[in-house]
Amino acid sequence: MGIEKETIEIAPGIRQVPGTPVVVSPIDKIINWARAGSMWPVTFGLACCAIEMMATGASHFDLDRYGIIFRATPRQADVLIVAGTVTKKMAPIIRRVYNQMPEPKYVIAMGSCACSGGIFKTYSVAQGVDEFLPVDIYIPGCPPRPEALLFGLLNLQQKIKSEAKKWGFWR
Amino acid sequence: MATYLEINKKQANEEKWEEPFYLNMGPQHPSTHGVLRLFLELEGETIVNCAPIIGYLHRGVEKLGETLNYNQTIVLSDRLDYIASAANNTAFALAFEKLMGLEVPRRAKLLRTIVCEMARICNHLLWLATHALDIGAMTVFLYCFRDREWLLNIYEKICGARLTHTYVRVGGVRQDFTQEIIDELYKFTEDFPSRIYDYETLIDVNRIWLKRTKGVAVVPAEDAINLGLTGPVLRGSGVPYDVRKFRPYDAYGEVDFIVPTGKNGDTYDRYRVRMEELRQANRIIRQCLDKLPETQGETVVAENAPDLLIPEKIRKPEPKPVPKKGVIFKGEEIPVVPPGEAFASIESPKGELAVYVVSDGSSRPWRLRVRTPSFVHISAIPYMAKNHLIADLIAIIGTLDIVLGDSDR
Amino acid sequence: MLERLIYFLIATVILLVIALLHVAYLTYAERKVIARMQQRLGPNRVGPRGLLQPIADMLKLLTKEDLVPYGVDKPIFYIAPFISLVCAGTGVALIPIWEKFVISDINVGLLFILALSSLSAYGVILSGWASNSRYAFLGGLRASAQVISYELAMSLALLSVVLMAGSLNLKDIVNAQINSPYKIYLIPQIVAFYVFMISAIAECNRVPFDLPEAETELVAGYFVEYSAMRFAIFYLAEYFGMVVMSALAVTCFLGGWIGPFEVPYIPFFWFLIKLYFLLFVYIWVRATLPRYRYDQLMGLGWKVLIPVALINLFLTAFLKLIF
Amino acid sequence: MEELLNELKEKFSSVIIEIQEKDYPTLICKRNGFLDLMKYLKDERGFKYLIDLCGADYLEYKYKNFEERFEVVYHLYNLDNKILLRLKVRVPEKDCWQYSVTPLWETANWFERECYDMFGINFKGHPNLKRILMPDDWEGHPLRKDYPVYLEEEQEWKTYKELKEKVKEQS
Repeated sequence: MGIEKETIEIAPGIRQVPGTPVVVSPIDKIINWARAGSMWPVTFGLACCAIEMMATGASHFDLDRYGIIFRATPRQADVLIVAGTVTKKMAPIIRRVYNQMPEPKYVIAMGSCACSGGIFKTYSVAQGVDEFLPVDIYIPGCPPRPEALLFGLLNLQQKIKSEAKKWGFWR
Repeated sequence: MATYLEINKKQANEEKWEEPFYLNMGPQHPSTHGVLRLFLELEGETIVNCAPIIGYLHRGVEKLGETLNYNQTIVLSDRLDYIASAANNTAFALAFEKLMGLEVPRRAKLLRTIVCEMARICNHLLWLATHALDIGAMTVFLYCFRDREWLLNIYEKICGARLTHTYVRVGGVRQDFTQEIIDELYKFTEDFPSRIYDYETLIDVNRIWLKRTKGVAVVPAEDAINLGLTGPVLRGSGVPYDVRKFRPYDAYGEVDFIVPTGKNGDTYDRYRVRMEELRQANRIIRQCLDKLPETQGETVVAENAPDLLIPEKIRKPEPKPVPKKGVIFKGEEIPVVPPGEAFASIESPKGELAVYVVSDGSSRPWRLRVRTPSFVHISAIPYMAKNHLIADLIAIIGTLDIVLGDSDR
Repeated sequence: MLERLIYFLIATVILLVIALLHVAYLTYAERKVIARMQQRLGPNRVGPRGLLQPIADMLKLLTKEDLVPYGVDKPIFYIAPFISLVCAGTGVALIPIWEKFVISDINVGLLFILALSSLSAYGVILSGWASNSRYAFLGGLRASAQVISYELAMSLALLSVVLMAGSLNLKDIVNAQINSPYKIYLIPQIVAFYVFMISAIAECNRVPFDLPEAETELVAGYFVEYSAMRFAIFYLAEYFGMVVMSALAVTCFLGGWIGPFEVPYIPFFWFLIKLYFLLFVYIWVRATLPRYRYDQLMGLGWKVLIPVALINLFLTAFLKLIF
Repeated sequence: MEELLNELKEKFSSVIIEIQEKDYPTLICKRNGFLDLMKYLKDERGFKYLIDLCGADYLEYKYKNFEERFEVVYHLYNLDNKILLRLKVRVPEKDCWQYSVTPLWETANWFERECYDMFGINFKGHPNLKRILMPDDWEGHPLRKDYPVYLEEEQEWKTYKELKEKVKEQS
């Protein structure tokens, strides 16, 4: 939208059209803050990492504090946490769930099986989810501890907060 | 789509022209406990036919096991039934020890029994959590996880990992219990019965829970044996078959506990059997803890157990991986495992977990076959789900306590 | 004429703002209370002690992509959420918050609210039908059967209140309660209160009866295919329904705005206290009870609630004849 | 225990090749006449519980004293007097079939489907013999000894290959 050309930077993240009271871009901050504040992952537990994801959702490491509710349908979710071993038979289905999610969507590959196939270098295991999905956050560990998952989610929040111009009418 | 169905097409050409309503409870569904896919043929809400489709988590563990030596295969066993991984390790270790003819010291047997019973409590707590959540009671899920966290902390003190323990090795266990772990376990066993009472007050007398579980998916004893069901599912139908009593292994011979059985094999009886098993597991842990001081000074590993080899660089397996005699790290010959076969089965929290291993003298198993309970329980879903409602199907999946890593291997 | 119109406009704007804020913070209250019941902390990271959580949710849902899946018949798909929101929301205009402040004091107030709640079934059924997914279709089927059968039980329970109060106008009902010997209708009509509360929970598809959108069975029931703002409208409609139903219970059974002593500045203080207590009961029920099965739900509705409400109706009529 | 084995030996002498005494009594049987032995064991001798049914591939096994390649291993258990029995049937590679015991034990249905899926031994009389663990259009039987552990790029399963290409040009 060529916004940088006509505006000048008056404060980090706040731009102003010179000579006019028009101030731009705090709206990115507000929307990013809203998006980071309520991330709704779709329950996609494949294997052992799903048990650690459930443990993170339970009362000791509570995910609800960050406004994270597990939604069952991909239509209302914006984060896809791939937790567990991704087999080749499952790959097309994961891709379809990813396609069903509305646009500002993010993918977290949880566990070394989802990051790189882990210890299962066999005929039926896809070596990592990033072979067919754009992944935002990789969480190593087999299975990663609940704190590791929380750390991954916080990193995703930082990543969302640093985005710009990711709103407006989707083409 | 319909090619997946094993139902016959008789119904299509009858004069009932309306075509059945197919519903695909697909691999991604909040209550199929992982990646089980159920292809349902519905008549309104009642299920006429159900075809479970598995294999979405098939990682080829048996093929991988043939390229790893005996101690490394036990690491694989954690990922099979990842909720009670200590039980899997014992199954593998028992089979390999029978193959090698090792004599496990008594202290290692006691430690193994404690770890197995802790795995049983962990498994039944998670079963109760997800079963109640599927039927709608949200709060039970959180209470069960609260106690499970306590057990996982104890596991972390024992072997450093929360879920994939690999605490058992061929010939015994990896480390001994420190005094701190024993005290923590004592505290747990004192406090746990009152926690079981919490769950029962929450759902046991709840009329809706009774309505949702009584008379659902009744399996008579004859059919249960014919279907190959084992563990709490079989005992719910009244058959007192428990591998710990019929073929005792580890320290189960010297520990006394009762095997709870149900009467009419419906979901409520299986629920009662598992709640009773929670108490029995607690009792077993207590008795084993009392027996530990007798075997104070013993080593925890058999003498000629294969030591934890530093895995030599596994060459890229040539197209025909004929396993050669394994040469170990420092060049001298490792103790050759006598060629032959062995079959060992344990009572894992879900049912009977059996391992059949064939060895050809090298340091790698020639054929590793794992008979897992969840595989058989899923094959029983069509029998149990006939003309039940969808809501009952969710209760059936819950009561069978299936884990897809277990069934797909 | 003009200043009455302006009065109405201002009053509706105030009421709408209060109602929307109530509904938004009801979602926050529900998550906090259920979290506390489950020994965990509810949302406390978004604003100070998590107070900005509903605003964050609403803003996020506003800016998400509005996905209309393929094969959906568009007109019904677009209208359905608005039907259920409008039907759930307009009930607020009839509730007398205190003597002077009631927006539309029509003398068939109670009948109008009953008509609205049966209309709200259309929103659910149409969305189930329109969104071209088998789960939504099943959710829509279940919702239609459930709402119709619990509609009967609710109206019969309210009839016994109307019989006692002698008029359908909500304000008259509250006044009748004020000068009735037991002060509130809860005491003579305890049975009708229970029947009404159970069927009100079923009306808004709340937990023991939340079969149309059973999380674990039908993935998300009738709003499976709805994303972003449309889903938020359904979400609002459900909570609006809860507020309206408990407000109705307060006016009919717990005596509207009257309370033991007069609070000087806030005349509707007692109304809100009773309202919050009933909302707490909704949330409390959601945290503990498991879900009914489909046929048991129907059985309870037809075999238990309606006969009990009928017997109560005959009893009140009979007693009214004697005294 | 002994009287059971002797009685089996003279009753089914044509079927049983030899009886070995490993950790459990092992009967090595021929293929034809095998079903009657199984029916006898199930009905008269009370072996009502089939623990396990699995295949094994003995290609170039050093200590092999038979020339067939595959072997189907049955483990039966008598619940009343607690006896465990192992039966083995040798299956040559050329006509690679075996009688199905699904009519006797329901649980054999899925065991045999898995054995077919992994080894390619098809079972006559099985109601619905199809692949169970691998996707239906998968070529080759993974647990055979001449099947590689890890599939290189060109032996890839074609549906998975198409998915990767589709994703490449989409992104």
